[in-house]
Amino acid sequence: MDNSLRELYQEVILDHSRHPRHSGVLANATHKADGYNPLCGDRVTVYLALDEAGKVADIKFQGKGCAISQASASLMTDLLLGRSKEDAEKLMQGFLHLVKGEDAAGLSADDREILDVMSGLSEFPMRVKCATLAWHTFKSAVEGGEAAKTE
Amino acid sequence: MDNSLRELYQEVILDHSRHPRHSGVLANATHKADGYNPLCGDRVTVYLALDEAGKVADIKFQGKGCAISQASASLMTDLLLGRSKEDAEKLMQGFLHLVKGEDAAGLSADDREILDVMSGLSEFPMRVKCATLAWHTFKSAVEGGEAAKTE
Amino acid sequence: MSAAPKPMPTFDVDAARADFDILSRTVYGKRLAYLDSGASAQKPRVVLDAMRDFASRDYANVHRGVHFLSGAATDAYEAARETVRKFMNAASVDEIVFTKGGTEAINLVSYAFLAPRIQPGDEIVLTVMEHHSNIVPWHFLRERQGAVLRWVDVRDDGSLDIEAFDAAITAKTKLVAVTHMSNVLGTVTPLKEIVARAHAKGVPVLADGCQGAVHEIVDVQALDIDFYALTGHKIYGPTGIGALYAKKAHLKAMCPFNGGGEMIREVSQDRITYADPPARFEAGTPPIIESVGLAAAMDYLNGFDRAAVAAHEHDLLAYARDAVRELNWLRVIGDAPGKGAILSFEAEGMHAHDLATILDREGVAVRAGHHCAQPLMERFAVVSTSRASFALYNTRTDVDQLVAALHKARQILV
Amino acid sequence: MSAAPKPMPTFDVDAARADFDILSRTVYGKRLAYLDSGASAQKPRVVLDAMRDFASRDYANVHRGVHFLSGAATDAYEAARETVRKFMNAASVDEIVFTKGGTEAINLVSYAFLAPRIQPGDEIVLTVMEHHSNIVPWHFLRERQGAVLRWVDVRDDGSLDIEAFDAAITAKTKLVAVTHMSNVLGTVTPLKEIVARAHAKGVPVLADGCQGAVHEIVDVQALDIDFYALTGHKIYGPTGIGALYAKKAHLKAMCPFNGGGEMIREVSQDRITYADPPARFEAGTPPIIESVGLAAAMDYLNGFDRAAVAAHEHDLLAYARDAVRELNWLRVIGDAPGKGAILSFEAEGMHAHDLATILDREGVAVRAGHHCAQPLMERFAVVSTSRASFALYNTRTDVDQLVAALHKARQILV
Ligand SMILES: Cc1ncc(COP(=O)(O)O)c(C=O)c1O
Ligand SMILES: Cc1ncc(COP(=O)(O)O)c(C=O)c1O
Repeated sequence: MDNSLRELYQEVILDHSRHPRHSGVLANATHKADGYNPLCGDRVTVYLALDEAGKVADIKFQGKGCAISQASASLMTDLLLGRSKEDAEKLMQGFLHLVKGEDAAGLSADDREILDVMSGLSEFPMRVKCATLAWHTFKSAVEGGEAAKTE
Repeated sequence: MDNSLRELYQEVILDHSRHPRHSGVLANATHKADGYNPLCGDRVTVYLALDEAGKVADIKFQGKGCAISQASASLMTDLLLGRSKEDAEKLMQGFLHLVKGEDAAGLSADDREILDVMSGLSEFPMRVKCATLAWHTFKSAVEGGEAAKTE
Repeated sequence: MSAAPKPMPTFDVDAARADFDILSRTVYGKRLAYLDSGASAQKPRVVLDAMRDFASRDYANVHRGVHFLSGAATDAYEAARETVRKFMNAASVDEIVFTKGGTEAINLVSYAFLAPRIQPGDEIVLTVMEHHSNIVPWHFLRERQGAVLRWVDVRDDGSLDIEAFDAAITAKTKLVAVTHMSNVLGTVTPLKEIVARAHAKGVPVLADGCQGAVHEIVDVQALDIDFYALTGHKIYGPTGIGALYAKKAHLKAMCPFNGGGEMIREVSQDRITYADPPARFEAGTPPIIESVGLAAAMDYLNGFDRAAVAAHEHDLLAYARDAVRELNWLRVIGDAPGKGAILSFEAEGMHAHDLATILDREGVAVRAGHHCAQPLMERFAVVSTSRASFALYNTRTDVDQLVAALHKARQILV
Repeated sequence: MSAAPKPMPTFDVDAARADFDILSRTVYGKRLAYLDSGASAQKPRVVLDAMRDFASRDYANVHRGVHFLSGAATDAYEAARETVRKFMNAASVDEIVFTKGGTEAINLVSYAFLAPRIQPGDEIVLTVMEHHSNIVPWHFLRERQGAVLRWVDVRDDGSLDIEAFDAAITAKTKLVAVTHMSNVLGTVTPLKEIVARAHAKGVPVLADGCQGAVHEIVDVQALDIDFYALTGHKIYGPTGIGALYAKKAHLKAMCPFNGGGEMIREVSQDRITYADPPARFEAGTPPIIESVGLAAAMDYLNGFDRAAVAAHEHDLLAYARDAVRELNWLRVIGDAPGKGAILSFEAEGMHAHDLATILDREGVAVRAGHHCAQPLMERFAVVSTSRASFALYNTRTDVDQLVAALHKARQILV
């Protein structure tokens, strides 16, 4: 069996996709955005509660999609909870570099360790968009909620 | 020099094209049609006076075009004068066969001898339409005058 | 002397496979099982050779030249038109319009035939299994001119209910637009019957033959159909070319679509007249080299006993259908009687994209997604499916490889 | 250490000729002097190789697949888009739309940009030297929507009078549509100046670059131009492909043109939304193999010192111009300063078609006719002209052969 496949679909990923953290609707959301990948039909909605300081006080997502997109959304919500907007932006940039196999030096050691489960994606360029959908949607939620997509 | 060229542009043809017979407008025309070759912009107008018996009592043409199209129109008017519609139709079919290098057995020996100057065209398939424009225009004049063209 | 018995139609798939260089390549070190011909077919060497030879020996622009190469190119282009005419058994080459593909062929009908005839409330009948290329042009007429789309459902097995279809055709119907073969379900529609029903009500019929022309024999005269669209790249030919068959009377009545060289009769500053069909609809330099490739592809396909090729493809489908029948975690979508060699399915606990990724690493190329047929996805309440589509060069080995890979995917994902 | 002096730009035409197999063929036993590249250019071996290699190794449909070949094909297709972007120096690949050719690129602007913005009486400014492809789409808007065409004349030498041009642009003008280089006169228009004048009045500019892109350096950002159309087959690439550059803001505001797969976002039975540019304008399977060929052609051309190629072509033109200057029975049409390598002429007592037929038998391929520029023929009061057009692979020998053949034609015809 192909090692890069084993790495892509490692247990942590499958667990996140089967049992997503922070899944559901956020009643008191201050921000919200819908994401859509027209190539495969995958959807995700990201709900955010930003506090006055611009910190992610709460976050949830709802979506339908492949294991990669679901796991990525789940991991993302885990990581973003409690972060400032600026921190989140940096995290996102680091993540985008990571999944494309580029230099993700911007990530802290802790974040890097957590996100490392997704680094196998760099071997699967055609699936990168599955992983970034939730992040792009988070970003457009923060920026005011235009529909996000990855094509 | 290429023999087939010499044959195509033989003296009779050039003479017809430089000094076309029956050129001009026919005041008492009973039939008339315009012909146009959109590929090169050549034009010809054929004027006919058909008598009660359906015979070509008079014929003239006016046009602008290449040596082949002018010579062909000139030759045609020469030949058609005095013919019945049916004869003219047969002559035309024979001519169309001849210039395509097909069997022109339908032509009388006399007609064949006259038209033979155009048989060199069969070596120049891209120019056949130049030669047939006047004939097609004659035909549409007889048939009531829709604009003819060869494309 | 007694006549020899007529030999059974035979088709030598191994010999055919040898015509396609790409089939002997590997991906990730694995044998390639190319099961994505429904998206686009591979091209045999004769097609690539024909294009290359033509381009390096006889090429020039067509039509307006009197020089040798221009004549050679024009002859080749018009010979290709004759090949397409024969392929569809059209009455005349003047009924064949070359287009850039199947999508453009349908848009041509929409812009040049239907749009000028549509009043608000006029209806267009289509089925829920149409490809977007046979949906979006009609949505345009809805958005822009108030046309109404009348959608005919399919049965749960993917087959078309001709009575329901018939009922959808009313006095308001201006066009029936229907696929010859569904690119997802494989369903082959009863075109002849559809045309008869529609014509009985005075309604013209367009068939989207992008899949149908590859697998079925097309005879536009026997069908008495008004419009038939096909595409080069699915029929073992090049990209960048397709063809529309249309009845001469329709073409003559149609307004131009794209404007440019070759499609005019005369242009001045304040006046314009248009050329006769098919030139009227072929503005600009046409896909000349591609026409040569398309003709070579049709010749290649017709060089086989078409019935034997069809039998081969149906055998593959049956073999694959049987193989997956025992997988109780796999649901096949589309089981219409007489369907063509396309197998779409959903696998429990496996998203189509994850599945396709894993199959890919096993050398198996399938398509995953909505297959440009979103209304059909809605009809079957799925977001996407996986699709294996078979061509003349596929074998049971391809199917075995697919099934083995499906098992591996399940191991990994479920 | 002193720097080596920068070498003079050089261009080895014999080496270039060897890249084109067709140039070494004969016609009627004569050496081929191909002087019809203005109609369509020949294709170097690298272009044909690139297409064939791609088709026999990496081919599949693009975009919607996750399997290996689909990824390889998508990469190739998008890399070609990047090559075109670089070729025109566009700011973003999202501003490059692949079309079936130059004609379709202009029609796309007409249907998707201008048509929805045209009210009766609105004006479109164009020149009398436009190719039908940059005339007929605007005639459509006249016929269908009451637009008014404002024709700008050229001077007797074929050059554009920028002041007259400027004067034609009014408050009613909705678009300026102008050729970058005339396919009959060879005139190169001052695009930058035109754009400046038009923009000063708030009017967007479309350049027909079908000829210009072959012979001039195109920098859409430096020009600040709104739309630039080019075609593959004239730039040493395949038929069946062209490209439109358009500013992102325009593309975003444009409605779709052809409808089908790839250009939608979501389709249901009663609703449709469209994809972002450039996908919105690329309905259906695009010319995938052709995109690879076009990129190879642009790489081929840019592999030379473009200034040296231009100098070579201008030298040929000057050489030919001098050679015919002494023929008092020959009238050249188009002598604008800085013109490109196209020589159109009328010969006394010789109709262009008769002349072309005789030249052809001498191995000389020229075009005869109205060159899809009937308003220009009217302007110069001719029915047709003969046209010799030069490409990078032409030589003085080609010109000598042309001149010798002209003399022979005169012997025969006059
Ligand atoms: C100036 C000009 N514009 C437009 C065109 C049309 O381009 P295409 O042949 O790609 O349709 C041509 C060539 O035919 C041309 O020379
Ligand atoms: C049924 C059907 N119709 C239309 C099309 C579109 O044809 P093309 O890809 O030539 O634009 C396709 C394939 O993509 C198809 O499968």
